[in-house]
Amino acid sequence: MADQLPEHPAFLWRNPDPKPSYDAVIVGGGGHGLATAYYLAKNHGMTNIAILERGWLAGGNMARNTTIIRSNYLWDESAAIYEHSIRLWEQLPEELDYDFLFSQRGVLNLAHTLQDVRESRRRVNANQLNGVDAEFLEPDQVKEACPIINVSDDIRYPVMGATYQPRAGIAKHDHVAWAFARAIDAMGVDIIQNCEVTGFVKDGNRVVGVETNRGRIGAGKVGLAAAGHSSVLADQAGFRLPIQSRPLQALVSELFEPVHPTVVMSNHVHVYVSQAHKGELVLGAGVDAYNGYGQRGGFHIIEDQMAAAVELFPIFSRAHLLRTWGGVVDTTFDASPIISPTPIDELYVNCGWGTGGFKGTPGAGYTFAHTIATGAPHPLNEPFLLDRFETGHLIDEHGAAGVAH
Amino acid sequence: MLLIDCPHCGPRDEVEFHYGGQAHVPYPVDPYALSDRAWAEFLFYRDNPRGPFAERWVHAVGCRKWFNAIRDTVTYEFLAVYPMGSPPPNTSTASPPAHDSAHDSGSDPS
Amino acid sequence: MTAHRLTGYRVDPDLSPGHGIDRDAGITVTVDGASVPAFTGDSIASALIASGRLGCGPSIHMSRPRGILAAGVEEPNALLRIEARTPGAPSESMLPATTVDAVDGLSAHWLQGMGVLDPAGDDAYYDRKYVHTDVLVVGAGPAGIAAAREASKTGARTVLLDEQSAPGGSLLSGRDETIDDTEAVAWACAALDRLTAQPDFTYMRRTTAIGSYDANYVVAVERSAADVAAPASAGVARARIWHIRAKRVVLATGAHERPLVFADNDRPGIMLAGAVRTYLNRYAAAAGQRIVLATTNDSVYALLEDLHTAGIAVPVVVDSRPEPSDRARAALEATGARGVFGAAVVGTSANGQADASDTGGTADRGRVTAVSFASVDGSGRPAGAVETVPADTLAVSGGHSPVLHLHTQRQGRTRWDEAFAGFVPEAPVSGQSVVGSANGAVSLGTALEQGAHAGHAAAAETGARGPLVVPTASASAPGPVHPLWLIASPGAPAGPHGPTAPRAPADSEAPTTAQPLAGNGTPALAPEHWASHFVDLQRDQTVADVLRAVGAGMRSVEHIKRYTSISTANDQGKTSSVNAMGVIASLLEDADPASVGTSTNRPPYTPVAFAALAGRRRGDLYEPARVTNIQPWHVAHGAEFEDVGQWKRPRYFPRAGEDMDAAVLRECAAVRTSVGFQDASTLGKIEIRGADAPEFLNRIYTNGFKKLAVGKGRYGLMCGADGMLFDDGVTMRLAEDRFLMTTTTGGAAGVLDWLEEWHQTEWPDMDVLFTSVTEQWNTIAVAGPRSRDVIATIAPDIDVANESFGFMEFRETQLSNGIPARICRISFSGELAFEVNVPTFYGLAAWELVDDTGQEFGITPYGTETMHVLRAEKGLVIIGQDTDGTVTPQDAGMGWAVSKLKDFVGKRSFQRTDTARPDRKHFVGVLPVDGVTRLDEGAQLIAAGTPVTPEAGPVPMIGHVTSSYLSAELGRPFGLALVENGFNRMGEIVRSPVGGTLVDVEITSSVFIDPEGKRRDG
Amino acid sequence: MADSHTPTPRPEPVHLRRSPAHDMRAAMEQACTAGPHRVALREIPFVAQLGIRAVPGEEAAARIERVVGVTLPAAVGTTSGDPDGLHCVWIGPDEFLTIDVSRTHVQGEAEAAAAVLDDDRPGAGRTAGQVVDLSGNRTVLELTGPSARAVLEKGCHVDLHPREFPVGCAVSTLVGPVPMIVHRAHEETFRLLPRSSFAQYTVRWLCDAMLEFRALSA
Ligand SMILES: Cc1cc2nc3c(=O)[nH]c(=O)nc-3n(C[C@H](O)[C@H](O)[C@H](O)COP(=O)(O)OP(=O)(O)OC[C@H]3O[C@@H](n4cnc5c(N)ncnc54)[C@H](O)[C@@H]3O)c2cc1C
Ligand SMILES: NC(=O)c1ccc[n+]([C@@H]2O[C@H](COP(=O)([O-])OP(=O)(O)OC[C@H]3O[C@@H](n4cnc5c(N)ncnc54)[C@H](O)[C@@H]3O)[C@@H](O)[C@H]2O)c1
Ligand SMILES: Cc1cc2nc3c(=O)[nH]c(=O)nc-3n(C[C@H](O)[C@H](O)[C@H](O)COP(=O)(O)O)c2cc1C
Ligand SMILES: [Zn+2]
Repeated sequence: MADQLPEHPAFLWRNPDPKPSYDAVIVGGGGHGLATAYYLAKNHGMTNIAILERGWLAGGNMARNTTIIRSNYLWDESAAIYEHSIRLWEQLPEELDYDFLFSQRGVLNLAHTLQDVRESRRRVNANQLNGVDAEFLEPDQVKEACPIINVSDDIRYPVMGATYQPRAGIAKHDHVAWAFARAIDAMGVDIIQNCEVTGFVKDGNRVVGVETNRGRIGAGKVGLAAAGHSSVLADQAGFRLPIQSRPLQALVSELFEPVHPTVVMSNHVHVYVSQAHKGELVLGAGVDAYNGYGQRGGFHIIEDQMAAAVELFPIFSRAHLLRTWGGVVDTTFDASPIISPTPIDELYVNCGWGTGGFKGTPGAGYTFAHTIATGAPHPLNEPFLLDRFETGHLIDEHGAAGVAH
Repeated sequence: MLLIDCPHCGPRDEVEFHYGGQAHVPYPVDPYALSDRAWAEFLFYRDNPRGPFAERWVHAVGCRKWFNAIRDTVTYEFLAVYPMGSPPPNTSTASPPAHDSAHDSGSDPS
Repeated sequence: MTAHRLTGYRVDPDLSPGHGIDRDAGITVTVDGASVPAFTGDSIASALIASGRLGCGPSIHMSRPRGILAAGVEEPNALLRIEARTPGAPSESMLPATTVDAVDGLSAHWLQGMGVLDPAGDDAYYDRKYVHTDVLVVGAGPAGIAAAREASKTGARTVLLDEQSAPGGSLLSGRDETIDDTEAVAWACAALDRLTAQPDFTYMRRTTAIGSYDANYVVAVERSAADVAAPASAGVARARIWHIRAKRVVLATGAHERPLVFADNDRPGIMLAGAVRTYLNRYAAAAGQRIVLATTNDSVYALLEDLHTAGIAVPVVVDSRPEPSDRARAALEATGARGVFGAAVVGTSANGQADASDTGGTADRGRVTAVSFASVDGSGRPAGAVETVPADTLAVSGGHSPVLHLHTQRQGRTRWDEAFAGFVPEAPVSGQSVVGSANGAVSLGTALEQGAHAGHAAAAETGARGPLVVPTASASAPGPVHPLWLIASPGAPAGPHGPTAPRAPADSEAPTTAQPLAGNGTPALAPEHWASHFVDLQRDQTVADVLRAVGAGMRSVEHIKRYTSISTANDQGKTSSVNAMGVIASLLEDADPASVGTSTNRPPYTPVAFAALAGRRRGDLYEPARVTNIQPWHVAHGAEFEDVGQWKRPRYFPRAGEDMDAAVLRECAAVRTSVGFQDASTLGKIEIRGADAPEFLNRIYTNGFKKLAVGKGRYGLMCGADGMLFDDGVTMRLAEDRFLMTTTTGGAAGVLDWLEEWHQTEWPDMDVLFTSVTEQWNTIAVAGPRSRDVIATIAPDIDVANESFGFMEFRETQLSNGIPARICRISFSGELAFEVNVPTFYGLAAWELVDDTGQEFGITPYGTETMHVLRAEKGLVIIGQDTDGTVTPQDAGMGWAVSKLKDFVGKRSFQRTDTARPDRKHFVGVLPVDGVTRLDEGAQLIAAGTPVTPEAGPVPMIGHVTSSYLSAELGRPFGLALVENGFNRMGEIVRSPVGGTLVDVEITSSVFIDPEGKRRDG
Repeated sequence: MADSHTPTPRPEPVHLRRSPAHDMRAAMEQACTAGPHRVALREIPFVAQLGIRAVPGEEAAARIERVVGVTLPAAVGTTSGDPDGLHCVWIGPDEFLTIDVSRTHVQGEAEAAAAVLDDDRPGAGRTAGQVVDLSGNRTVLELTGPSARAVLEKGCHVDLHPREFPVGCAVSTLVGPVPMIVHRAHEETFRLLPRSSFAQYTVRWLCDAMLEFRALSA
């Protein structure tokens, strides 16, 4: 018999009609939009605000991600913001009074080549100095942390070690969104669904409102948190963003009794997997090659991933692919996000989180709220402004070019 | 698995191609005449429309030739394929407008 | 085992056709330890039903007794774990008993909604196949067969696939239908026989189309007949994934029946009416002996007739429609059964718990013993007296849902068809058609007609033509459908309908109390009255759960799905998602089903084993390992290998008793003091020709190539447009207009692509051409002070003296044994060194020649690790190890290779503020001051005096160690690093945390040996 | 002076040659099956191959055609020449591969052919284009028998139906994960030309794919 997940609160949020205007409007009701509204209300006292969501709340990437939360990023700037985010994750269940199943079960990032090992050690060493819990595990320690991994060296790309972050883990994505939604609804924030922003109202170079399919809504400030759709909105507002929207797929199996105690990621063979709370295996695939807003990708990507999964986890052989889906991720050149003012006054943007922004949800909301409320970046998002593309100070989280010799 | 009509080889499966991003972004005639901002535009800023998009592909395991295509980024349908160096053809009448949603499920219509 | 009053039984041949079973082939399967007789052709489910055991594992959360509900892939309850059939093979969980063929000796266990993963690896053989067809028909029911027949006879290549083990689809469930005056199943078989005789026709049974992708790309899974029977011989695939590219697709996928939502609607013995009919006619398995039918439509009347023929009692037919249809009236008359109209089942009674001695398991536990029904008002609320009749089975039909998964996966739209009470295609996807039940066709005649037309048209659209013949069947006009979304229990204080109906709170109001549905003064709906009205059997979710979700403020079906988990189980809501929609529509006033919609269908249509999808990409075949022609020698000489891109490269050649350090120190010493040789064949090689080749190289490399003399080579650097280093290598000028470029091993493909991209997209008018010749040549590096001696011997025709054969020059020659060769003087170690390039066929022979010749100098084979140490001692960068995509040539100390005179790709980027900073991270040497500690590659560096305590927070880092080795030459460990402002920190002592301690490290030049470069010339 | 000493060329030591799939010969032999589902695999080693870059119709192409002795095929999928002797495969609009399976490569032949592009006879002069020795760059594997197509269909995305891929057809595509040229030389004969470093893997992959027909024949 399977345990049921904790019951949800009996009430989550109202479904109000939009008011004629708000002090601030957040475009996009994904995790980032919700968290931004939460911290605007909580930290900056702004409650006359609305979240405008074109579909159903948190139905974008928030509904589609593999929910991995970690902060073991290489560069100082990234480690700082992601670690801040983890610290917020750690206090949010209590703060929001909602058990969204944040499970700090640890994340392993596998190394399969000598170059992987070098990069892993570099990252672990940097993490430790940055106050991020991290260690490098040898293959036998990997086996201990996750007994179902095949660490034998007779596979094409044997496991040569892994980085391990014990405080990393997963959370139940929908519940996270609903936890924020319930909290902001209670603070008076209007959550307006089926409300698509289709244009911006400007007074000179200053944004003063948005056009939507439910009419014009005035706004003192506007924050874009539309993830994969940010470019479309930026276009409407009259500026460009250095992002490309790509399909990213994920999949689940049916429910199984627990076998997988942690989270395993392998960039080299493109697979990341955890066993979610109900018992399904949740796996993420590689990004499809082309720009796409279709929330779907090619099946060959899934097949590649299945091959990698079965090599690494022979126990998954007779698990069944139950459902595949795709999201629209906003990728940047340096695989780092953008949390920034824009060329238009009082219009701010949070985007570019690409394949990894779920973990950043509270951190993004926290810093974006600061940026919107004060008009200036928080020190944590100072490095993540649009100007880095001009100065060349990119924060390249791709890892090394993968070339050797 | 997209079916991509290579102008030289005809329709082949997506796995034979590499994607090249936005088409018609020439190397600046005089990079040194550009401001840092304008150079950043060349390096990092690309259009990212929802709908028809002029983009480049290369038939990597086939004829190794680059070409341009117009593809709808919502339906993934190719509206035109044309050689490198040619201006984009007018596709607005070539095919029906992209429709959005899987069905009326109230889900995110994309 | 105590004797059960077994309700189900195998029906005699004269009472049931049993199309699907071979009564002469008796076999036995075991379920939960009990042996169950079966016939070949049975599913596990049909064998169980025929044995009176339709109980299965209890429900996932509430542990309620459950039984088999359906007869196909839509089964939500009866999940099995199948034991391995061969020793060491894994068992397999989560298979619906309705989809597993009975195979002699097979043993299975019921699951409670959750599987168990078997750690045994799966060595079965899986396969993949890529095919193309003119017309693909999915579903071999009457509509699909008619389509395939019309398509195939035009000569069009036609593929017909069906998940079932036999053709006929729904025909297999019937008994009296005829097509073209032939018994329908016989018609189907005969049609298939004729079709399979055609040259370009393929019929695949046990093959499920799981996904439909762009441009009519359909992915299907074929399960071999031996699937669960396993012990297949090598090469016989247990499953094969078909990738089918079709010009036209015809979807003839039929429809799934929906259950009804009433109190305790999940009890064993409550089954889909269509399934009861399938068991009866296809498998000659009677589900029970007294079967009540409950329906909203005409489909149960065929079952009524068949049950009557089989001698099975039907106490009553409960029909939601106020009036009998013609079909109903006729069937009731013919069978003499009682029909109650305008009525619905409102509850059931059940057996008590099974007694403890019941080792046979769950056969009858909780099974229906009686059915209660009452007349209902217009919206389904019980309005009259409740009547109860004894029965062991309740066959329900809540209507049909066309199987449109493949249609909606391609963004095909659907619309709600009131008359049919189901979602049907609004229009087919371009290049496709949808026919038969999948298209809302109710009668066999219509299904055949739609199928035939679609098959004919599909072929015609591919250019193949033939006469159109539409098979005929008696067509009866369909009666109306009267859907019931939820049926209140009699005596419940309030139903969700009628004057006292509760409603969801108004959109803008928050509830004032915890009771979700207490808005607006209406009496609270007591969810407990709805807690056994199951919507999703597999997820144990009831109307009460939907009520909670709606009460919480959820409106979208996608939210309610996620709040309740309805339709997220194995069956993906095949029987529940439309019912959920109906329930939601009923709870949200004014909502019509169409606007509520259902949640999104996603591939796969039915679950597929991971191993099947991995296919042959396992072990050795997982990904190519590229090897050079010299590989056999490396293996024979005990090399340890390293993966570099897809290549396998020898990393070092340990001798007996040596670990890597010992082997590498020995190899390094050999090169520094005598001579060593390495297989460098994996380096990318690109032959370049064209009048504009020099200019082209000038634009691609940071340094100049125009003035390079014929016969000479030059080391070059390439940057991305962002100014960051991305590859390097030596390019030789073979003639005025011919160059041979070498690239890094991992970068070869990328560099060729890079050259082609710039040429084709930016400078198409330049006369320059590129051809990869990586594998045309084997390259043997011969390095060390005695290398000249070796070369002199193996290449007797050239003068190897320093004055006549200068550094970075090359010679074409023949080796002493006649092998043609191009020999270059190139050094990646600082030592005198040569590279011997020979055509691939001669790689091994040339290698052996070098080996033999070098014996007198103790020539030593060395691998990549030694090569790394040697170049590091010389301060030479390895792109990708010492650089990470953020390093410019200037940062790497190679400003000398950056031309001031010409433009090149990336140059403009150096002017950006951050890139132009003088204090960027620079490439320097690092020496642990103690002279013995080897730093970690990847160790971070901090300035002296920086506190490293948790209290002080993040520790500012000034750089990191990129390479670190023991040096035989230096007699100590050393390293290379990227350090902030490193060029201006020479001699500074910084610190590196190593394993909990801080090690003092001196910043030095990156060149550790022979800074004057004297060794290069020997 | 050593430089002025012009050595007499030694004969090419063909006995020292070793083909990329040399070590896989036994595996290939074992994988062959007889009977109605017959399929066989072998390597044709040391085949002469020239990489050609020229645009048909232009001067370079004309010169190359003259010196190599085969016309460049005009369109995708096509080959020219004799499938069992010298033939030429279309790779791209200006890229071709000539293959002569009737003989083995002779050192220097490519260089000799390439010289036509640098013709220094009066009035000739240099033309654009390229001729490169690729005899070792790819190897030639030959898959024959009634089941050959079915073996390839386990990994080849291109339509191999005789109507779409008739005798004489050749394309550059993927088989499994390996890029290669697939050439239908005869009804039941496919030649596969992977890069040499992929030869071992390709043979392993094909042998594994052939297992099915062994099982069927058994
Ligand atoms: C398959 C997959 C796996 C992933 N795995 C991980 C992981 O393991 N860990 C991790 O950290 N991250 C992961 N991510 C990334 C993560 O999901 C995203 O970075 C993150 O969800 C983005 O922020 P968001 O939640 O606000 O975006 P979204 O949820 O996409 O929110 C944006 C919202 O804006 C709305 N919107 C768009 N346009 C408009 C408009 N015009 N008007 C109004 N509203 C609009 C959209 O409908 C959407 O709801 C994954 C992503 C995918 C797709
Ligand atoms: N009210 C109704 O809609 C209703 C109810 C019951 C029966 N019928 C009868 O059903 C018949 C309709 O015939 P039909 O041919 O349209 O449907 P069908 O149900 O006879 O055949 C559909 C076939 O497609 C197969 N299939 C479905 N999805 C598949 C997939 N993804 N991959 C492989 N196979 C798949 C099914 O297993 C089945 O064999 C008519 O005789 C009609 O009278 C209609
Ligand atoms: C972490 C996670 C776990 C999931 N688990 C399941 C599951 O057990 N069953 C299921 O059907 N879908 C599961 N899904 C997938 C959703 O049903 C759905 O496909 C996804 O939210 C994308 O939405 P869409 O398919 O409606 O576009 C899961 C999704 C995520 C992100
Ligand atoms: Zn092509």
